[in-house]
Amino acid sequence: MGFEKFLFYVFAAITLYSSGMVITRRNPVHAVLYLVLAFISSAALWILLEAEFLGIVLVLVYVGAVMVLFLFVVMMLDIEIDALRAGFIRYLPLGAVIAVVLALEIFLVVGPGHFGLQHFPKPPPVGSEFSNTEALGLLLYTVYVYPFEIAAVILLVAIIAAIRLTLRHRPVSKYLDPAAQVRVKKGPDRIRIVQMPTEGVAGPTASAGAGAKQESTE
Amino acid sequence: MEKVYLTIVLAPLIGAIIAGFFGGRIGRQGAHWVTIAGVGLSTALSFMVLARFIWDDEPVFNQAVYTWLISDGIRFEIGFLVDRLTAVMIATVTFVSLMVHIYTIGYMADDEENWPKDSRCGTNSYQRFFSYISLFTFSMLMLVMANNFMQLFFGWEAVGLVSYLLIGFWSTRETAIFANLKAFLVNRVGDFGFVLGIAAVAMYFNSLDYVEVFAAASEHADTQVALFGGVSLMTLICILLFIGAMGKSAQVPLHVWLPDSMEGPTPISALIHAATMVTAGVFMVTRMSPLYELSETALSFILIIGATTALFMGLVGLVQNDIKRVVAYSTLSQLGYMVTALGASAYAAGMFHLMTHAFFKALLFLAAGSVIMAMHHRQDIRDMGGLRHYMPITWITALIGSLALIGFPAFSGFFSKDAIIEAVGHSTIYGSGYASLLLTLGVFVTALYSFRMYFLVFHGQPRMDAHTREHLHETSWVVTIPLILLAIPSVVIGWMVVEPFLVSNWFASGDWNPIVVAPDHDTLLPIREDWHGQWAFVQHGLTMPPFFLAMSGLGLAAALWWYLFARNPRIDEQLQAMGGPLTKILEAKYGFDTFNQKVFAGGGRKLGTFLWNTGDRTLIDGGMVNGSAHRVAWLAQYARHLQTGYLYHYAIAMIVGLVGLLTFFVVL
Amino acid sequence: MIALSDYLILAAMIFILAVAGIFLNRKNLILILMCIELMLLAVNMNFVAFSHFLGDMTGQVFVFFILTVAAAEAAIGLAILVVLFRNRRTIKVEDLNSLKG
Amino acid sequence: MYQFPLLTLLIWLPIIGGIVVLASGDRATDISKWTALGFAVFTFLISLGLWTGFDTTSAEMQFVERSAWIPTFNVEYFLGVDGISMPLIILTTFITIFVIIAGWEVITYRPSHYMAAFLVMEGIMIGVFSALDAILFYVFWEAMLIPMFLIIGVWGGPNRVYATIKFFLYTFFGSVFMLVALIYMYFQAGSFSILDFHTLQLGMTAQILIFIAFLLAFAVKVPMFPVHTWLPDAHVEAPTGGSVILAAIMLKIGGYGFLRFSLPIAPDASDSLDWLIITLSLIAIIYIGFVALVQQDLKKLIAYSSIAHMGFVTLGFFIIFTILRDPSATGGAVMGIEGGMVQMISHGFISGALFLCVGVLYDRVHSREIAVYGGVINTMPWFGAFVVFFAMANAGLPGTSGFVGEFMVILATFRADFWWALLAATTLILAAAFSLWMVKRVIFGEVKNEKVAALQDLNRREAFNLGVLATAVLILGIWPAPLIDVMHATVENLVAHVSLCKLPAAEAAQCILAVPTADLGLAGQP
Repeated sequence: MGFEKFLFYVFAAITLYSSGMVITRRNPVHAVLYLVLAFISSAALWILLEAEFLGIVLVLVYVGAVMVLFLFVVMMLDIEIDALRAGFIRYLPLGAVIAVVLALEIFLVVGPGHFGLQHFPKPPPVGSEFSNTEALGLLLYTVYVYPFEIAAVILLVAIIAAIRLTLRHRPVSKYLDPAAQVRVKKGPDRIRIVQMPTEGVAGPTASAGAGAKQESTE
Repeated sequence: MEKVYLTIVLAPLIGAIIAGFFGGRIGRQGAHWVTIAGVGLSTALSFMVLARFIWDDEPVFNQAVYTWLISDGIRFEIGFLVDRLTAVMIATVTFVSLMVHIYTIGYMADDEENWPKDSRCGTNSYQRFFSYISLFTFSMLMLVMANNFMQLFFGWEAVGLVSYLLIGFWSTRETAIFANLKAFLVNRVGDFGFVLGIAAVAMYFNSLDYVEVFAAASEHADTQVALFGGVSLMTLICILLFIGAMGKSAQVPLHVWLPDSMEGPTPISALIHAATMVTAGVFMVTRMSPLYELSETALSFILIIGATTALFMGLVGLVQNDIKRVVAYSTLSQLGYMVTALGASAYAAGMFHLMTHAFFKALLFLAAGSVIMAMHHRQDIRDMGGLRHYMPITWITALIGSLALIGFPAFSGFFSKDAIIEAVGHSTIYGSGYASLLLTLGVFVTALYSFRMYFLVFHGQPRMDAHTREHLHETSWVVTIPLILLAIPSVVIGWMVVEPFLVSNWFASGDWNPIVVAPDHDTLLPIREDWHGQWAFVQHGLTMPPFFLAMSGLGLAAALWWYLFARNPRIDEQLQAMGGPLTKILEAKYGFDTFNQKVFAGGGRKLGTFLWNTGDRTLIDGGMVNGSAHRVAWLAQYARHLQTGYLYHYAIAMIVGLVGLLTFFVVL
Repeated sequence: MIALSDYLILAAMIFILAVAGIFLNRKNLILILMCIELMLLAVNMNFVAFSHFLGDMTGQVFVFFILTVAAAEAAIGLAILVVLFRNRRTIKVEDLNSLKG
Repeated sequence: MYQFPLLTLLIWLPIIGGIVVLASGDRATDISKWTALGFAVFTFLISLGLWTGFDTTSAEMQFVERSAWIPTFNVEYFLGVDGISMPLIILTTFITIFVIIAGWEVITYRPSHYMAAFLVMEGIMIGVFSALDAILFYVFWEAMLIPMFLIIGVWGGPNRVYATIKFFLYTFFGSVFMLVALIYMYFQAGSFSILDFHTLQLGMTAQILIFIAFLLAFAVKVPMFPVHTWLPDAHVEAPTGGSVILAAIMLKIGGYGFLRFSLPIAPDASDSLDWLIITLSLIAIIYIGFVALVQQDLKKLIAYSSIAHMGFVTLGFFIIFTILRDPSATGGAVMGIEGGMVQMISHGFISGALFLCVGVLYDRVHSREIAVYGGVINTMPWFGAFVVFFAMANAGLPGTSGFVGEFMVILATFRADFWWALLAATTLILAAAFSLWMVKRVIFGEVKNEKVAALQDLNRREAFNLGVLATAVLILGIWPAPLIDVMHATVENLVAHVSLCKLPAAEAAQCILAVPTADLGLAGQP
């Protein structure tokens, strides 16, 4: 058992264990943390597969950004954990059956019978001068430059969509609207002429008269 | 000559367009002058053409003006065939039309009174009327000058259109717009046959040109068509075409529209429903004589239909009290005479009667119109009487017209009618005996109803109310001049043309003979052989039964409605009471109207409602269209429970489906 | 030596765990989202493995795009979740049945 | 050889115009209306270029444009016109002008959107008539439903939702079968070119299935009995312009489809199933004639009359097989198809004009019930004159365009069978009956009520519309030769093509039509 094999089994075991924990923990915070673990160990496996760039990206972007976002949301929302966990046992049998059937079938296909070493021999390790990042970059910026651009647009759309979805104007918060300020025109926007009832000098007499009336009604 | 013929046709059309579209701008004067100028030009040129045919031996003109379209090797053209037959027709048509135009100035002078106050349509109705009659003249000329079946059909329908417009001219009258719809539809029934006839011609001759078809006619004399267990092609074509003629020339049973058409203003009754349009059928059959001669069955059919119309429609005329309807039934009866002549292959006699009838019947109608004008648009002859004192010119001209109508010796009608009766008597085809008998009896009936009307209107005591009587006076010169101008040919035209028409076969010019008669059908032959001039013909006529019948009819009419009526004004009603059921039948016009109204109009509407409700709404829409929608909705009632709205149900379903698919691919 | 099948089986097991997770945590939207992330991880694992064994970089490019899209998806998903929670005061899937037929 | 892409211009110019008008919005309705009218008129003027540049002696496709579109499936952007489609394109551009003008003042709700919808519609319909690639055709065919759906659904009457859905489902139902047939033929021919389909040899079973698939699509569009019931509903609910386009052009697309697809692709199936079409056509003529007679709603009446008239079109198209089968027949097939074509063009003018007439009344009184009217001519004499004229044209009066097609079809039908011709000719009576009875009740008579008494005669815009259409009807009736000349070569070629058996050699025994002498010597491509 070579060192590579040892590493594979260690990381594979960690990945499976943490995946299992993700789906069984009661506390979502724990689940997210286990998910992070699963991702990190997967990244290690990818590096084993000489996909260094993707492995690092997985850690940096996925774990660093997406999973943190998950964590952030989970912590931000006030979730009743117990209620969410209800019915866990009830559906266990069905889930188990489906999982077993699925597992059997997949193993039938992807087992060593079809994808063993005799079918797909291990490629020779690339030399240290080979840069996975460079090779990937060459491909991305030449052949896949349009999909790459589109992916960028998708991200932009996602950003805008996420902002738009979660944005809300709190009525209590005070803020300035520069657009509205720019649009101000002369006339009604700047000055408002308010009609006020004239307070005549004869006011006191009128009130006196009213007072007299009141008195008379009394 | 092409330019001349084009001018003849187009001058009335241009007049019609100007009067119709710019009526408001050119005013009444402008409208009647422009149309009269147009028709006058046509008349002058038509007479010039006729004169050249008579004296200068003008060659037959047969030429296309333009190609309408060419499809499948058949050329559809607009073109003119002008031979002597056509020349006679255009001269008659334009002359009568011109007279009617002039007469209309007087008749329609106060036309706005016929319209409700708020009608914007009535303001230019005068101009519109002139436009219509000019348009009619154009259409009729297109019909008679056609050199092919398609253009014939164009003219055929176009005169129908104008007739429709004119019958319904006073469109606020319910009766008028009922009558014009009826007229158009009944004519359409005829056209239905006509168009099939044209289709048959096109199929077997591959041409619609008269000359080509007639030239090839004899080749198809023995062609059989597998219909009704085998029928001769010629019989089929001829009968189909004749169905069109039955509609247009108002033969039984398609005659029902003509009496109703009297709802239109009187000038058009004279022009369209007496002198010209209704004779289009007669003209058409004459034109098609090369075809009709090849089918004895068709001739017999024509003979029987014509004779039936001639007598039985005349009988209905006896019980009518509306002055125009009496003349209308007389027209029907006379059309029957013409058609019978055609059936007996005496086409020349038919044309002869067509021509004389055009003059004297137009005259009678215009005289009737003159009376109606004087009577402030009251038309019941029972309310008239004694008018001869007030309207001498109308009286005299009406008398001339009536005498010509009953065939008084030496009047125009005498020659033509006598020739027909004699020709039918010589005919040997199936039904000729029946026809001969009916026509001879018809003479008596004609004299009886004509003079019944004449005596009731012009003689005896005036029976109108005092107000009307005070205003009775002779109508203006625009009315009387046409009367006089029409009265002259009504008297003399028979004398003038009997020889060329009947004896010397004047219609043939060069090697073109428009009226083809098979030797064994030549029923005019005895007249020709026996011809010793007009006097001899008249003298011969004086010894024949038709003359005695006419005179006895006249005498009986005089006795009943002149002599007895003066003493007993209720004689008319008593006579009709004596008639009993017979009068009932006549008054019901043999029940044709009731039958059509119930069976065709009512039945059609019922059938339509049934088809719409049961077919469209219940079966197709209810059953198939909305039905399937309802089935879907019903199914969805149950299917909708599948949509729980819970995300995890969908997710689970998805996964189960995924597993299923995977199983399918992996295991199987 | 580690065979391709080993990676594939590992990926399949992660995937199956994720599927099972959806069943078990069917009421918790956040966990469902996390399970989807796990599934994507499994898929990516396949891509990377095939890319390695076939010597074709395209697989990695694909993973790159999947990561991009998954990030976008996670962002929007979470945004929707936040809005949902703000409006309904719950993220219990049971309460979200406006689409019930 | 470079050729100016006239057809592309014709298709996309109105669509771009529609987008421009849509973008201009309703802030300045005058500008958007004039823009729309400008685009419509300009498109019409350009389409006249088709007429002047058309070689009437050739049966080939002209103004051809061909470039790859979806190379994977051999789908092309393939346009071209022949004598059958060219007149229909000009009819489309011509009628659209009047539709735009008719909506000028009447449409107050989002007028620019209304105009834009019609412009887009125009482009799509031109696309349908000029597409020679089956998928391109199908795309235009289905796209056509969208603007129409909106026109009826947005500017329609009270029951518009029912009508639009019925309209949409009906037409959609038919066209999916067509798509299946098109795809099947793609697998047989290896291309989506309609011209390749024409020369494709197909077995009898395949032909019959293809024929039925096309029949379902086109019969709905025409519409033929018994799939006609969407038309009256759609017409009643549609705004005036929608009705005009529907009757004048959309129905023609069904007829066009028969000529472009059914006849040349499946001549043997057409031959063996012609009795079905003829029966349905005759039912349409008579049954629908009676149904039209009893309609109480003006638009329904005209809609039913459209169905009856379109029966003549299909009759003319399918009567040819009986004539071709008869060895003694001396022609007539060409006349049947040409008659059907003329009938389509003429019906475009007449029905369009009649719907405009109804629109004129509806704009004033807001009712389409015949019973509401009576004596309209007393207050609207010019309008009355137009209605009488168009009703007469509808009844097939000689001298109007309505006569030409009917006459030719009856002539052709007579060659096939006397009894069919007899039944077809009943239209002379029925069409006159329902048209003129309507005229009698609506136009003539005494002024029926105050609404009628208050009517104002045509304004300049309406008078222009009806006047131009009346002129077109008259010109076509008095001199149809130019129209026939344009289509003559194409139709003759089509008949030559259709009269040959297309069955493969193994089934040649079943051929009723003449067997082609050379191997697949299918008389060129129509």
